Amino acid sequence: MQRLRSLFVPAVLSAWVCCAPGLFAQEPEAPPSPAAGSAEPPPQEPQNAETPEAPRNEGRRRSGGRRRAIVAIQAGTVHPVSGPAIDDGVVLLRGDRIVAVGKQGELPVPDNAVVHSFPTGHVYPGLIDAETDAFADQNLKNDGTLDGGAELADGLTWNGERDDQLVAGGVTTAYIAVRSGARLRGQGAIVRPMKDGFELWQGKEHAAVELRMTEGPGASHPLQRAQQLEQQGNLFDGLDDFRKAQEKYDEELKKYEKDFEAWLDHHKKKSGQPEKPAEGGEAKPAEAPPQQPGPGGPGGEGRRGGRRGTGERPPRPGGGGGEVSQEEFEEALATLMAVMAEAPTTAQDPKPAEPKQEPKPGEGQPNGPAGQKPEEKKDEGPKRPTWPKKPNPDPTKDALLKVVDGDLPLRVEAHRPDELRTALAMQREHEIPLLVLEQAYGADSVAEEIARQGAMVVLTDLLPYSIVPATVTRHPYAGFDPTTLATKLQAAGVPFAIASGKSRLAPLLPMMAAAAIGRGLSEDAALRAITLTPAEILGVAGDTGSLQQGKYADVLVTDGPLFSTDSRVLLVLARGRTEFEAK
Amino acid sequence: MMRIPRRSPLLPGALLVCVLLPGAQAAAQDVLVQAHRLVLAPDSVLTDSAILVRDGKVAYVGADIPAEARSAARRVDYGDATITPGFVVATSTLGRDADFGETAVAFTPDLRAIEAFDPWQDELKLLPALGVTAIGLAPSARNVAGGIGGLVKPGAAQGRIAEPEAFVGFSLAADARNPERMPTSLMGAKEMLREAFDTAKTGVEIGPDLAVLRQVMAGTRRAVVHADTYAELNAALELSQQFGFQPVLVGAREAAKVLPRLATVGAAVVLDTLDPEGRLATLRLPAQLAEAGVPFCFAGRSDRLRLSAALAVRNGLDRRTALAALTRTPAQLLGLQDRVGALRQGCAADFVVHHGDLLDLGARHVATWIDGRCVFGDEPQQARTATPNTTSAAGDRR
Amino acid sequence: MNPKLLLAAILPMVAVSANCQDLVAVKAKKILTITGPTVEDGVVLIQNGRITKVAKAADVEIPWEAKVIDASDKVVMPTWVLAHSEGGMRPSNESMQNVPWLTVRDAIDPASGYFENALRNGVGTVHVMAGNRTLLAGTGMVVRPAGRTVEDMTVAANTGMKLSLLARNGSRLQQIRELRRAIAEIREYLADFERKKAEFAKEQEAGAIPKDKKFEEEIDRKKQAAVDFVEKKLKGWLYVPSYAELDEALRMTQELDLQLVLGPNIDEAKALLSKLKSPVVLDDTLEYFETDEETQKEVLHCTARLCADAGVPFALSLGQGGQTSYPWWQLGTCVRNGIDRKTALEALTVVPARLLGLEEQVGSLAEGKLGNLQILTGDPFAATTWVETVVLEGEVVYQRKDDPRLKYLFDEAAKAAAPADAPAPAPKAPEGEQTGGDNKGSEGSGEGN
Amino acid sequence: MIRTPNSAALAAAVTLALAVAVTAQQNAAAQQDGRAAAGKQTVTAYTHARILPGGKPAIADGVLVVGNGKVLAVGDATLRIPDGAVVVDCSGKTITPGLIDAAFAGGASANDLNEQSEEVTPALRVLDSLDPEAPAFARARRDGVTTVHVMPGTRNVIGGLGCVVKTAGDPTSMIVKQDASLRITLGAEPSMGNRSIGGGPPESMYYRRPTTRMGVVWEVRRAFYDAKEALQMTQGAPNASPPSEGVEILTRVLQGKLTAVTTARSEQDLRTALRIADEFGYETVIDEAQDAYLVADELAQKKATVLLGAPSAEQVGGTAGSDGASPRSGTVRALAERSVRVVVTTGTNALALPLVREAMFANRNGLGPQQALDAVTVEPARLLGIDDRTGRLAAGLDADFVIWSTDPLDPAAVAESVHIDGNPAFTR
Repeated sequence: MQRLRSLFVPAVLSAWVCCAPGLFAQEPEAPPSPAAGSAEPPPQEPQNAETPEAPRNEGRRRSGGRRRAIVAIQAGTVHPVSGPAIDDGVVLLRGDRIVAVGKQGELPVPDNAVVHSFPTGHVYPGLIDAETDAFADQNLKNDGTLDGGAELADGLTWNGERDDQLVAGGVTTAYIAVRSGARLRGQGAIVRPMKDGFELWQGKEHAAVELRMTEGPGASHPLQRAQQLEQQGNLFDGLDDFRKAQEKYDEELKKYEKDFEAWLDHHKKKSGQPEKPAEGGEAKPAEAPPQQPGPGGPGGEGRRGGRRGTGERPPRPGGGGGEVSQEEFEEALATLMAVMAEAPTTAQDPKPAEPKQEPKPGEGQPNGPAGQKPEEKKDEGPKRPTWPKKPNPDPTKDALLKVVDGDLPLRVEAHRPDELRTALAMQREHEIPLLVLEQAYGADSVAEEIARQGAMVVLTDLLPYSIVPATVTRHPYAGFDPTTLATKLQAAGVPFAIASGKSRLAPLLPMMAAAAIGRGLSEDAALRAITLTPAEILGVAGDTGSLQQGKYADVLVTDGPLFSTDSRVLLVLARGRTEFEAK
Repeated sequence: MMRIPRRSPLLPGALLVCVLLPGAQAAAQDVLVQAHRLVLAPDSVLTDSAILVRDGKVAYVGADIPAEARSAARRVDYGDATITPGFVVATSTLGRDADFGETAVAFTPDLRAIEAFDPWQDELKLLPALGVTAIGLAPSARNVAGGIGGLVKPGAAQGRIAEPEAFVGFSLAADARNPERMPTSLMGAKEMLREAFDTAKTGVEIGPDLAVLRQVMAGTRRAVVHADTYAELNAALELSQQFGFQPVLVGAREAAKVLPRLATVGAAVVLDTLDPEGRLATLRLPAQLAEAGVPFCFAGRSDRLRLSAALAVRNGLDRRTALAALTRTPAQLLGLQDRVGALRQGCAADFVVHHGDLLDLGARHVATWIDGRCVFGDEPQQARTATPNTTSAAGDRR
Repeated sequence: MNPKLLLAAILPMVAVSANCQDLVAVKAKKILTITGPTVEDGVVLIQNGRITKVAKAADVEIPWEAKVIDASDKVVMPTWVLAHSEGGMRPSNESMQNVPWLTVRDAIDPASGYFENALRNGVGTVHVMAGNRTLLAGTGMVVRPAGRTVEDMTVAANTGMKLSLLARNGSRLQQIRELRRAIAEIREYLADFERKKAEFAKEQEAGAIPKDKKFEEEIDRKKQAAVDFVEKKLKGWLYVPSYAELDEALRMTQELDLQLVLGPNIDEAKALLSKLKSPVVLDDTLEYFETDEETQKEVLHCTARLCADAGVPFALSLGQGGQTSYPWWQLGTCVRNGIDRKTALEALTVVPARLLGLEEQVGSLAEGKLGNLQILTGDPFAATTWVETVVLEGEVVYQRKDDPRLKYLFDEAAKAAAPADAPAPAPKAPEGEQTGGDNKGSEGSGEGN
Repeated sequence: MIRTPNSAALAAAVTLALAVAVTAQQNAAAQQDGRAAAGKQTVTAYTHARILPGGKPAIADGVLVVGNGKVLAVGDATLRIPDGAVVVDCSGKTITPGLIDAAFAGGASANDLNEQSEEVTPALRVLDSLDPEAPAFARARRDGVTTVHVMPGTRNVIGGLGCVVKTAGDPTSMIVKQDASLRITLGAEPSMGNRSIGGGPPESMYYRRPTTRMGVVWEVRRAFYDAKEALQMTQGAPNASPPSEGVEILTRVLQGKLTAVTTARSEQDLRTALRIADEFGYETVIDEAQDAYLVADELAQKKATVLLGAPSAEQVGGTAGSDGASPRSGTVRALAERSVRVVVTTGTNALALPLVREAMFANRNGLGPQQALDAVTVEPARLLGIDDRTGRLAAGLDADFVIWSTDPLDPAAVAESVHIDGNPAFTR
């Protein structure tokens, strides 16, 4: 459907991908800027950095990063990803943000800076694992009862199996999903792995809806598969009705309120009571309780009021940052302005991509005993209004509405070309703005189509022969090779990320990218596929994914090129905190 | 950049095309193979050099090549690529365990594995694409004494037997214990072998089966023993000490528990190819073995040989030993180091060509040669001075 | 009985006349009062079921009419208090998941071997709750393990709503969601009820409804207990099977009046434990091994120790069979994991009493409290100590010399061995043993989550 | 009395050790580091401990002197501590010999404990299946067990040879006794898995005897009959060819050179075990013996030793539960009253607790404290014929000992450190 090409979808997509406050929105287009930009202004940095900070101190105490000294990481080569590699480069950090990136000697380092020097080392942005099952315990992985409303963020634990390996391998951001057998298998979460735990990325606890759209490698007839896949399309059936029912309910509630007032007024008049305008306000409790349940009580099922304060959805502050990062961003920006002579002036408005229809806060409540009939009045005049019946709650539909509205990406696991085509057809038909294809082994033949529709791909199983052993030739997947797929997607212009898929493979993320290099991908593209592209796919490129001013201080330092087998990780900083340091 | 393979290297069709064309014309002629980096053996590397291949063997290396032979030979120049000896798999049943283990009886040391060898087998055809140029064809681990293994090689169209009898295979591993026949337990398996060796040692009249055991005790035949857990390894080591042979232990999952003993007994280890999802202890085992001075190589999933070596390197193994574990060490363990596993004079001209160090997965696999013929990948048609085709220079911006 | 009656202590209604049965004097070599100092060579006086005096023998004149229990070579201490138990019912779980209207009162079997065993171990107060395998399982009650009818046994009824996060089909997320949903449903019901009430008042004011009419609708009987629970009038007892559910449990405690009952396997949530403010009840499995995935080495964890390290007070539970059914074993487990004796003793006495709101009644020996005490042959921490006598509210309810189970286990064994010609086969499957097996089974499957 | 090693070397070692070892733990670490070199020469004195030496009354304020992997001296506070010895103050602690589990079920994978292709496999050695790093050994060490007797499984009528090993150490040096016992199993277990006609393919090797208790006994009887015959033949004709290894092992039992351990749980099996032993004139140790209270007099009369499995349990768990035994808490007392030698073990009962707790329960159920402790130290050592190496704290024996936080029969007791051959095998 051509409507897809209409305004809405591309707008959401580009907003999501760039997702960050205006300053960084053009970043993909202007890669060379950081090096150049940071190279010239710094002379004034030290003195400027001192003065403007002072007045801000009071208001920002809790965000922590205040009087922290600048940390400078000097290394033989700095790979900012957003621009060309810088020989003898330096990265300046303060608190949890990057202050500047440039060449040693050109970018002045303040005297009081803490300097980490790696004369032969390589500096990269923290890696991003666009799909892993880390922090999800076995229980969750085998849970076939998941549905679209299941929030995986609730089920994450630090089970210590290999979870400490993520950050030790340089992964500072990871998207968690589980490959359970369920069709809609919950909402994945973005986490920040740490050496002894993890934290949920605020505002990204529910980062995507996971859909399994494949029957796996079982030998099945293509027609049979087509039929099955067709049925998958019914996922969105009734979504409009659901939305309408919700809207109708809201209207009915308002009407009830009005009618009830009228009903009271009628009787007051009849009984000669003066009409009290204040009554209108009093009517509120009648309507309020079911929508905003008592103090501290969460609203609809599936919503945890207690956790995020209210049962209502928090306003979306520009996708990437979430509320906290918003504030921190301001701070980083301020720092930046202090450091840079030419301060970026763009205000950091929350991203404009407001969904068309915000689901009402009261939705998703279970079916209350709404049908209680108020006693009949045989009086003429207005009739006693009836309490409207609440539509059945459906957490899955709630989630899918967000998908259709572009609030959440839909991540579809589809393997074979026919499955992928069905997924793409679904995107067209239901105008899904954000579609991410997982494990798209057969994407080779549909790469153009993927590119045309603006879908994105997360590649896993890149180590040689990890889907099917080379010796098994009769397997339906024997012809699929994700290692070469990367090159083809690159050629077709499809944004793709390389992901581990499993926490036990997390330390091998660079090796996976290297395997793609061995099959023809360029090193730059491979590096981007484990840093900036996944950040874009996850909608966090405003905060991480490259070494740029204002982004999180997520830094990986290795003793050799990242793709060399025996390179060791020397240092990992995540938001400025040392998470790993080689002894 | 220009030479990205036009077809998937895995397609058998491509394989045949590549193989048959040069194969036909090169049969009689010497071939001079040049490359920027020529790894003859892990510790012997030539730069901007060549080897002369004659009758499927390495006839001369580097400066030893006589001038007239050099000029007469057909030239194949791989530019700035690296040539490395082909991979040798120490033990394998080529995916057909059932064909290489008698089920009814557990003690069959006089069977010959090569009798079940099918030179047209599919798996054999895939091996060149994986860099494998020689395989120790072994009886399966399902029998306590499985039989005699030999050396086979993949070829242009069909495989061939290179050495019919090289070693004898035993097994104390869980596979050898079958609840439906004797032995069902490790105690029983060890007792079975102990008794057999004892009879072979002291018995007056012995059959052909025990004669094989005698060869093992005499040191004329290598004993390859499947053993994974401590108890199995312990049993194998005890037997080898009692009857005086140096075992090659296959599997050896818990080799870390018997490290010092392995060195004292002079045992070697054939590790299962590494699973990237495996336990860290397993991934670190190669480095531990190297440190203890125990020779080891990889066998198992042949499509993971290169990955296993790379994983071992990532987990602390030095690159030299890792390369040896793919090439020289397995040849030595089978007693065939003069035939395969290195590019020395007289060795088979089995080698692989990569752009870069094959232990970096970023290095592209260009070609595999077996017995002096290119059986996989590209053979440059004429000598070229240099190829700008390095991975780092390859651009991606379109 | 009024179901809303909370913690109504039902004391045995004894005859008014002061006959000698009302006055009991227990002479002891040592009295462990728990809250007060230990009294050597002391006397406990109990009148009408209440303790009137705990003092040194020299300072007390025992009234002539008092019935004297002479334990002057033994140790006297309060009976144990169990804050959470699934015992005394068979089975303890309803097959439906959401049954908040049920009460254990209808399921308790006074003749159950569980109560017999409780007395044998010196337990005087048991909070019986539905099992851990039901989402919203209904209300519990506090009983004393002696009596012929449930009424006889009742100490306090309607003591709290049992909730459990133990995943049924292996799906933790699902269980968490179902519980949230169940609670949200109750809230919604309540809100709807309140709305109707408010509207009624307004309509009355406006004259739509006659002034003399009363709001007649009542809260659904089946929902009453659940409504009390969400209105925080009734405490919830939430079973948290492992570390993975603790996060959610903590979230719930912020909005509800919840008492957490922690299962084993909580070591992963060490950091979260310290966020707990109120005391927790620990499952009877206090120690467990965990194998490190990478090294395959086993590490021993002790839940009591983890709580103590996190500064969380705890109450102990007793198992229904095996070694954890012995109080001395549980106490010993605490001590060998580095918890001091006082804390351990309190975890089976005053802490659970406080959690049950019965700190003025049970858990220690002091004037005014119920005359619940046990006479031990020695130190309560020693394996060789036996409960000689149990006195509940001044009445002797257990004596070791009359215990049929101990006779079966000890004396009959000795007897059977004596005459070679005696063919009488020992009873192979006595009732008590069957109970033990049964309990073991349910306990095992409970842990097998 | 105290064997003093080369005093110069000692002095040197001691100065070195003293520099490092300030507390017990540091000392332990030092010993571990220098296990090969310096550890051999270090003499350590553990003072002010309550010492339960085994077989003797407790020493209230005792001293244990250990060196070179052996116990050098045990005595009260008056014992002279050798010059230069490292002194470890153990006030408030209790020291006992390392415990010995005479029927230890762990240490090998369950499938490898029995060779199921035959019912009578006397020549098989369970030692071949042991994994010294099995978690079961680590647990045993943690609970103060320093020596275990491992036997083949109970699925064969005659399972094979048991061995005695220490729970830590170099895999070869940890072996105390290679062929310590021959296990015979009565009851229902050996029949399990064997099929009667119609129960599987007739060519299966499991189509065989025994499928009943009678059949089990018949297998035992036949095996010993063959052995007896072989014995008579070799005695008659010294030049006859030696019997097969299996038969030879059985003849060793008949000659009293090898201990037979008969696993029998229920009363009928207990009586059968005694009867068969009588019939062929060998002595047997009774293992498990849950129903021993029913045959206590006979056991006393035969002077049989009983390996009592898991006295804490009030029922039998696992596959053995179907044997029909009915364990009673009074059993230990019934046996002790008749002076039957009782060795407390963990055995095959799946409900067994750590050995020290089993001893505690034996004590609770009527065995005196010293008797209860002897039942897991002195008695098993004597039974297994290793009392010249371990089981007591006496000069010249292996330095296998446990430092407990309090009396080991207290439920609160933990092993603070466990030493095997003088080396710390476990430290809390």
